[in-house]
Amino acid sequence: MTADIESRNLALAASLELSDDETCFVGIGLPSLAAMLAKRTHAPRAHLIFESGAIGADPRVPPLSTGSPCIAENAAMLGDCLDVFGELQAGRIDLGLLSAAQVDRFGNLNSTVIGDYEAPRLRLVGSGGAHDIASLANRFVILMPHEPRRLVPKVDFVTSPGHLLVGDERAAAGLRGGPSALITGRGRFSFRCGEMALVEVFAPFSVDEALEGLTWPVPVDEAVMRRSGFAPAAIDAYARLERLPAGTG
Amino acid sequence: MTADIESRNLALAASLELSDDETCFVGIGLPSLAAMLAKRTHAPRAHLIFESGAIGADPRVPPLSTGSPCIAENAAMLGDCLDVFGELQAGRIDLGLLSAAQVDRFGNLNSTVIGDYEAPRLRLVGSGGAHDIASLANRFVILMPHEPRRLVPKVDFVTSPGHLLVGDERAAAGLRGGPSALITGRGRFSFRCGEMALVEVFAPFSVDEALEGLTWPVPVDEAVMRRSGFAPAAIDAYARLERLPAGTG
Amino acid sequence: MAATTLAQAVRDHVDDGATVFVGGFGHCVPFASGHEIIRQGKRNLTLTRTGADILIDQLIAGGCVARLIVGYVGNPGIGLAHAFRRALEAGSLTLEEWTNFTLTLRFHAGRIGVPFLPTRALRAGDMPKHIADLATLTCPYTGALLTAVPGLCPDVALVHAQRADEDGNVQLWGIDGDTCEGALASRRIIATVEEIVPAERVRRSPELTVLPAHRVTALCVVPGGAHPSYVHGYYTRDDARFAEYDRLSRRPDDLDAFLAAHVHGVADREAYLGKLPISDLSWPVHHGPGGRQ
Amino acid sequence: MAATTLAQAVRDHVDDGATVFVGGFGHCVPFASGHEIIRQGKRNLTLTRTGADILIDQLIAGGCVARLIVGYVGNPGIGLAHAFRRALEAGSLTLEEWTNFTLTLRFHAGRIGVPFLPTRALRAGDMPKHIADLATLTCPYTGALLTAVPGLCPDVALVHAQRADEDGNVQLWGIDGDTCEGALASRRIIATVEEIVPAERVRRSPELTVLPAHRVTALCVVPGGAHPSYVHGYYTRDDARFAEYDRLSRRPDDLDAFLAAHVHGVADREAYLGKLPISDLSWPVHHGPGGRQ
Repeated sequence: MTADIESRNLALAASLELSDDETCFVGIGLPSLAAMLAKRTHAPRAHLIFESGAIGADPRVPPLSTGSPCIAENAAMLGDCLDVFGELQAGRIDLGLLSAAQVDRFGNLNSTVIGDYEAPRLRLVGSGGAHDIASLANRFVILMPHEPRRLVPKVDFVTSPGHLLVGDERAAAGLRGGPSALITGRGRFSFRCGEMALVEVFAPFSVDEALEGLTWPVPVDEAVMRRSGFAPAAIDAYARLERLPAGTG
Repeated sequence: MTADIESRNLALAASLELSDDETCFVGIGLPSLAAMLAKRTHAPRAHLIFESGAIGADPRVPPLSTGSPCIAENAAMLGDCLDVFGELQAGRIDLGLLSAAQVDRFGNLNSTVIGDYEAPRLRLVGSGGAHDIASLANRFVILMPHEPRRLVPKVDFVTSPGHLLVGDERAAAGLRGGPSALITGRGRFSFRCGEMALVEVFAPFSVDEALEGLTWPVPVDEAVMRRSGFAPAAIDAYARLERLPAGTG
Repeated sequence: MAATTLAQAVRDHVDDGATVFVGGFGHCVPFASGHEIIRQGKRNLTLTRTGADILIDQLIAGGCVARLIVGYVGNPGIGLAHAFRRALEAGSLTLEEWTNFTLTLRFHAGRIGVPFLPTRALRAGDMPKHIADLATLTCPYTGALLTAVPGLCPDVALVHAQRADEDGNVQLWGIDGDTCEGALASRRIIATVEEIVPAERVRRSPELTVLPAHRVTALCVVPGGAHPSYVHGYYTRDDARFAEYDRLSRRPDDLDAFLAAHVHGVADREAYLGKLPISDLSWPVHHGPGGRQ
Repeated sequence: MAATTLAQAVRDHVDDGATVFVGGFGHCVPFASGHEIIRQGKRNLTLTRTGADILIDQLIAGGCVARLIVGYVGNPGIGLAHAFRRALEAGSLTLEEWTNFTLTLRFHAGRIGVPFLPTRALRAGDMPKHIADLATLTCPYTGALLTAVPGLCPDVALVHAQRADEDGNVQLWGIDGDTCEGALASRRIIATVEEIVPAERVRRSPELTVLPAHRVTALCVVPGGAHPSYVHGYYTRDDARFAEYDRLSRRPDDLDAFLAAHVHGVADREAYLGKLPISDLSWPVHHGPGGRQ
């Protein structure tokens, strides 16, 4: 039950990060769900872009892969990887939505390896397009369930650069944007001087619950907002989407 | 009458430069006519490629532009400039067919300017794709009517590099191929140490006629060949093509 | 994105002094947009495209152009571009001259967001000498000496295409040339189309979409907007007009008379088409379905 | 070019030790070609593509692979690639790891014939540190610091597509991903297709052609050749097989049994399809025309 509420909070809160008419580079899983929710509620004219080359996508069901039939069938344009990553590199993607196995306090993402790169404890899938989105989107938002072992002071491997370390390391590397928010099922974090800080909690969770299990002192905004809920239409849209089986539909 | 014979000789002889199954980057005018003749005679499986992005083209009538309807309508593939120039740069074009306003003894082509570049006596159309084809095709063949004022010791402007000057200047610039032959309505010239030399004359023309009006001592092959004519089927194909109005058809 | 009139789009998005990419590689040349620019008296434009044909010549004759960045200027298959030639010989036009490939690469760099791209072209002959500050570099992996061409992002692109949906997803098929590369390198795009079709139709054939809605700044329905060039599947090339232009553009007076009659003397494309001889009105002629079936 | 059997094409064009580009970005994954490679016991291959899914995992389990050049290896939307993970944890597989964009650029460089391309990616984080000899360079025009990615030209590409004509012009629509870029960068291409259609039909829709005949080394008609992935317009994705693979590939014994039954235990794709449960034989289902009409 708590897990259900957290999943819903996460999807609905993340969907609000995408504004209407924006271009959004979307990953699979939580990012797809959030982007599809946004299209179905407050951002019907958002342009969803998948790394497989689909532009103006509007999948009927949550896709299992960026190359899935549901992404192709309703897209406004089918280009290729170079087309969409080219848009990204040219600075024409407003928002990237990303998830990962691990995120750290600076918004760096790890989807490569748990343990040492050369002697992995658990080898993961690797970057895919995540490194590129994190480096080149005008901003990106991190979607992460509230699982403390995945929210760490320092990731084992920086696959996708967040704010790197506090300071201007990101700008020095010529990178744009960086993470603008991290959303969990319990709250929203923004980044101040590159470090995540709690700025909003989602009912029924308290500030303490939003930080539960995190192993470093996470700053909390003085005026932390308390969101009592989400728009009924958005909740309905979530319920409809959530009932659908992910996949080809 | 002599002009008609020269035109026919030029088209038929140039068509023989293209072998079956080869890839050929084709310019407008004489090059198109020669390539279309080759497809209709000894090289039906040659792959004609135009800079507009048409691949495996098989125009019904001589095109006025590389973007003409007759080039699009019967093509096997319509890509874009980058696709076809990419093939060229990657070394996958066997033969380029080129014409120009002026050619010199080293096979350098001028389609830019008569007179000085900064103070033109006559400003011409410019390179288009000619420079690229001359630089990057595995070999190219020059088609040029026997007009002595256009066959000169040194062109006013090297738009499209031939053998540049005698020596290895071309290889030093990292260029492939270079001109393998120059065809006029009277004869065929090959290049020895980068300099054109007469190797074949076409009936009814003599060696002297093939060199008539040229203002430098053009080497003549000891065993210069004398072509008495062309295959009757090729002559028929030329007659059929030549009757068609160039254009959209 | 709401469709607008071409007059409004040109007023809003083509500023004096702008760098304008002119789409159309023989096919889908945006004559209606170009004529609207002449009519509105835009000045000091830099025009760019690889192979420039008589629309560019008309814009020069119309007094709109200060500078060209091109690979070719002519009347394809017919001869020279006379207004271009005169302007250049008179010194009233600045020319920055590339090859069709290397200029395509400049657009490609702009489109994919890098400040330069390497190439094996422009390594020899007289062309590299006449491009100011052309850089060479050494491949860090192979040691090969290459030419670096700088990215080019025009301020605005003019594109004509078959159709779009109301959201602004533009579909073009047939010859592309450098049209999409140049348009997608540009900051804004003015797209004119033969017709608007329902979004479902676009989404049934997404492989024909070449300009996605988020890149299209203004969408205008202008049937016949590419005449005397052609629109694959809609109407064919009016070759006779290109031949006629070769004759009339040889004398500045005749060319001025042509512009007075067919550009300044008409309010818009509909009026332009109304003045053509009946024999030229061979459109619309749909060439049949093609496609995947 | 004469069509051949897939067995013959793999025998002739996939050498032990070769670098093999595996096409199919979720869509049109060349499972039939990959299984034929396993069946023929090819060894020491380097496999490359951006997002690698369970076909790559099966080739690793089949003992064919010494090295990967990839951007991602997993079972999309489901989880990890278990044979890959085990091989890597055991140190029996060499991994050269890029991002999906930068690996696409490596293919792009190969396709357009330059030894490197510049990019703004791979500038920060831990990935650049683990790519041996990755070069950086300074833009000669802007002074921007960029990463240079080296061109990659695989020895042979495996591509599955909807259709081709007998000349070998291959048409593919739907999701492309890096398929065409990787194939066109490769020295040879083995294309499997659902069907051969007359040349006139290809030439009526030339904008659907992605591999021109002069680039296709071997053409094989293999209906169902992409199962359990899908072919847009022909049959849909068999999601259940991907979920099942996640379970069976967790234990090496189960995975060996799967390969014994569905790869080594069948002569060809027809036999493979014959062993599937009836419910999976939802192909061919043509999705209707689409196209320009």
